[in-house]
Amino acid sequence: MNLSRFFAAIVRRELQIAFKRWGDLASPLMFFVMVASLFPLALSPQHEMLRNLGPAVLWIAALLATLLSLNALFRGDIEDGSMEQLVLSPYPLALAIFGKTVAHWLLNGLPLVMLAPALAVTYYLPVEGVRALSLTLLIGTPTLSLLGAVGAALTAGVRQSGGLLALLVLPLMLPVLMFGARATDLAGSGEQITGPLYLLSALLLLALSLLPLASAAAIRISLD
Amino acid sequence: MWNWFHKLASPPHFYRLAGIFSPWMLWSSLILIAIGTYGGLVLAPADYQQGEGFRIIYVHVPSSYLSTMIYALMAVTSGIGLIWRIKLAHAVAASAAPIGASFTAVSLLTGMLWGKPMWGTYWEWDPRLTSELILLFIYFGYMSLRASFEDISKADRAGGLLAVVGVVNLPIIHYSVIWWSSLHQGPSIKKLDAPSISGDMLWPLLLLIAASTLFFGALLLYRVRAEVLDREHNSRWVQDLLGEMPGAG
Amino acid sequence: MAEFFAMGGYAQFVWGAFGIWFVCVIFNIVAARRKFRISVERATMAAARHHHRTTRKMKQQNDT
Amino acid sequence: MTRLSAINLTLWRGPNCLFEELSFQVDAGSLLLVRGSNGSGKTTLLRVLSGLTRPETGHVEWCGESIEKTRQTFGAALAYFGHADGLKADLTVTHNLEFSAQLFGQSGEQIPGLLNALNLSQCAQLETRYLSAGQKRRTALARVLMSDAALWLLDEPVTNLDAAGREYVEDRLHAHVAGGGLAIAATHEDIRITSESPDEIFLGDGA
Repeated sequence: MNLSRFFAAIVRRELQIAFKRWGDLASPLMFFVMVASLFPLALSPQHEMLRNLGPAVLWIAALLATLLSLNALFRGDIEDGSMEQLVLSPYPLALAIFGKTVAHWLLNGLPLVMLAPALAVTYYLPVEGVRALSLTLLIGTPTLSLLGAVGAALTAGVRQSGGLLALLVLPLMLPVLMFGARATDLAGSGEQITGPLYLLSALLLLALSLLPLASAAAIRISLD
Repeated sequence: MWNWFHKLASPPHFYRLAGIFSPWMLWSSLILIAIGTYGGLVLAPADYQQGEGFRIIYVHVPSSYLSTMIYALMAVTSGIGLIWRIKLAHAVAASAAPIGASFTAVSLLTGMLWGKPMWGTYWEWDPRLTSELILLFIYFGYMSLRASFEDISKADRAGGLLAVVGVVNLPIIHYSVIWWSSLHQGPSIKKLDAPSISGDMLWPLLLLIAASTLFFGALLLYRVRAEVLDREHNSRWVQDLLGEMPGAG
Repeated sequence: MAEFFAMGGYAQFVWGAFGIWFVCVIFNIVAARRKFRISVERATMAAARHHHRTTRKMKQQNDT
Repeated sequence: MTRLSAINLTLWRGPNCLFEELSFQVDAGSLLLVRGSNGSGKTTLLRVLSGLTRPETGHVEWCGESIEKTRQTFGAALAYFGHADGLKADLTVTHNLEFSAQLFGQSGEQIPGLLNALNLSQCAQLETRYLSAGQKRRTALARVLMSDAALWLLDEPVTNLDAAGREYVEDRLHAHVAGGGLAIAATHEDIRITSESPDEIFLGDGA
C-alpha cells in the first residue's frame, strides 16, 4: 500500500467510526450554536451592537467548539491500543496523525464553516461580512485543528486534561483568531481583506508543514 | 571543545562545578542589583517628560528582557535535549521556567504601574503588554504540562516539544498583536519607551540588566543542581555523595 | 528626604514597581532553596532505600 | 541475518528497577519466553523491544541496526500483540481486521478462515464492543496470525483462551518459528511448541 492509499484508509476509517457516534459529532456543533446565541440574550439584541460584536463572538465560539472536540481526538485510540498499532506500522506516524487531523476538520471544522453564515445573519452582519466570515473560517479552522492536534497529542496520556489542553493551545491559536475576527470586521465595514487572508493562508501552510511532525512526536511521548 | 562540552554535561561534574559557582554569582549579582537600584532611584536625573515616574524603567526593562531571554533559552535547551538526548539540557529548561514566569509577571505588573501615570489607565492592550501576557500563559502551560506527568523523562520530552512549538509561535503572536493594535488605536497611545535616554540615565539600566542576568544564572545553577538530583538519584555518584554527608546542602 | 520618597508625585507607582521587583528577587531565592532542599531529601531517601536493598541482597548471598 | 538483539537495557519505573543491563538476542527460528510475576516488567520489556517505550540506557537492534533508525523496515517486520487489543469498539470484527490487513499490505481474504479457526465466525459482523474479553483477545490475535511479519511480540497470548484456541495458537506459533520466524512472548503460563522447552528469561525477584 502506498502512502496516499494509507492516508485515505486512515481518513475513511475515522469517518466510518465517527458516523457511528452521532452524539459526539453533534455536540461541538450544538455548542457553537448555543454560545453564539447566548450573547444576544445576555447583552441586548440591538442590531448595531450585535453587528459590532458578531465577528469576534462567532470566531470565539468556533474556536471554543473546536477546542471542545479536540479532547477526544487521540484519547480513544490510545486507550484501546489502536494507536500502538499505528505507531508500529511501517508507515510514517506523522501521516497517520495528519489523516486523523484531516478527518477531525472534516467532521468538526467544515460543519462550523457551513453553519457560520446562518449564525452571522442573526448578528445582522452585512453580506461582505458573512462572506469574509466563511472565508476566514475556511482557511482558519484547519490551522486550529492542526494546532489542537499537537495539544491533544501532548495531553492524551494525562488524566483530567480538558483545562490543560485549553491552557496549552489557546495562546497558540490566538493569531488565527485575531486575523480571522478582524478580517471579518474589516470586511463588514467595506474594507479590503486580502492582507489578512494571505496571512491566514501563510499560517495554514506553516501549520501543515510542521505541526503533523510535532503531533507525531508528541504521540510517541504520550505512548511511552 | 567537544570533549570539554561532554565533561560539563556529565551530571556529577556539573553538580560539583555549579555548587562552587552559584553562591559567588548570587552574591555578586545581589551587590550589583543594589548598586544599580541606587543609581536608578537616586543618581539618575528625572526624565524631562515623564518626571520621576520614568524610574520604573529600571525594573520593567530588566524583567521584560529576562522574560523573553529565558524563554529563548528554554527553547534552545529543550531542542538540544530532544535532539541529542541530554538530560542536563532538559533540566536547564525545566529550571528556567519558574524563574521566567516570575519575571514575566513582574514585567506585567510594573508595566501596569508605569501605564497608570503614562496612559491614565493600568491596562492598555498595547502590543508589548499583550505579548507579555500571552508569554505568561505559555509559561503557565509549560509548567502545568510538566506537572501533569509523573515520569520525569516524559515530562522533559513533552515540555521540550511544547517549548519548541511555542518558540515558533511567539514571533507570530507578537507580530499579529502589533498588526492588530495598529488597526485599533491611533498614534495617541504612547509606547512604554524612555525617550532619548542620556548617559547618566543609561548606566544603571545596563547595570541592572547585566546584574539580573547574573542573578538568573545563579538561580538557574542552583535549580539545575536540584533537577540533576531528581533525575540521577538512582545513580552511584548521588548515592555516594548523599551517603557521605547526609542532608548535604 | 521626603522629596525623594515622594518621587515627584509618582511615589505609589515607583515604589510599588520596585517593591514588586524585590519581592520577586527574594521569592526566587527562597523558591530555589526550597526546591533544592526537597530534591536533596528525596534523593537521600532513595539512596537510603537503595542502600537497604543492596545490603539485604548481600545478606542473602552470605546466608546461602 | 534476522536477529533481534537487546543490548544493555535498563529501565526504572519510579523507585523500582525493572531491569538493569539486560542483554539477550533472539535468532531466526526461535521462541523466547519472558517470565516473571505480575508487575515485574514483562509488558514493559515487550514495549521496549517494539520501540514503543524508550529504555533509559541501551538499545534494541533488528538485523544489526538500531530500531530507532530503521523504524519503517522494523515496522514491516513486526507484529505486536499488546496488553491492549487495539480494536475500535464501533467497528465490526471484520472491519477491524480488514484495516489491519491493509496496513500489512494484504487483501484480507484469509480473514474468514482465521475467524473460523479462532472460533469467532459467529461474531464476524458484530461490533467489537459486544464481544467478551476472550473474544476480543482472539480477534487481536487474528491480526498477528494473518501478518507475514518475521517477528512476533506477544503479551500473554494464551491467557483467556480455551484449550482448542490455545492449541491452535501453539500450532501457529510452531509453524511461524519453524518457518524461520522469531517470537517473543511474555507469559505467566507455559507455552510448549516442541518437545524441548523454549528459552526463557526471568524478570524481577523470581531470579
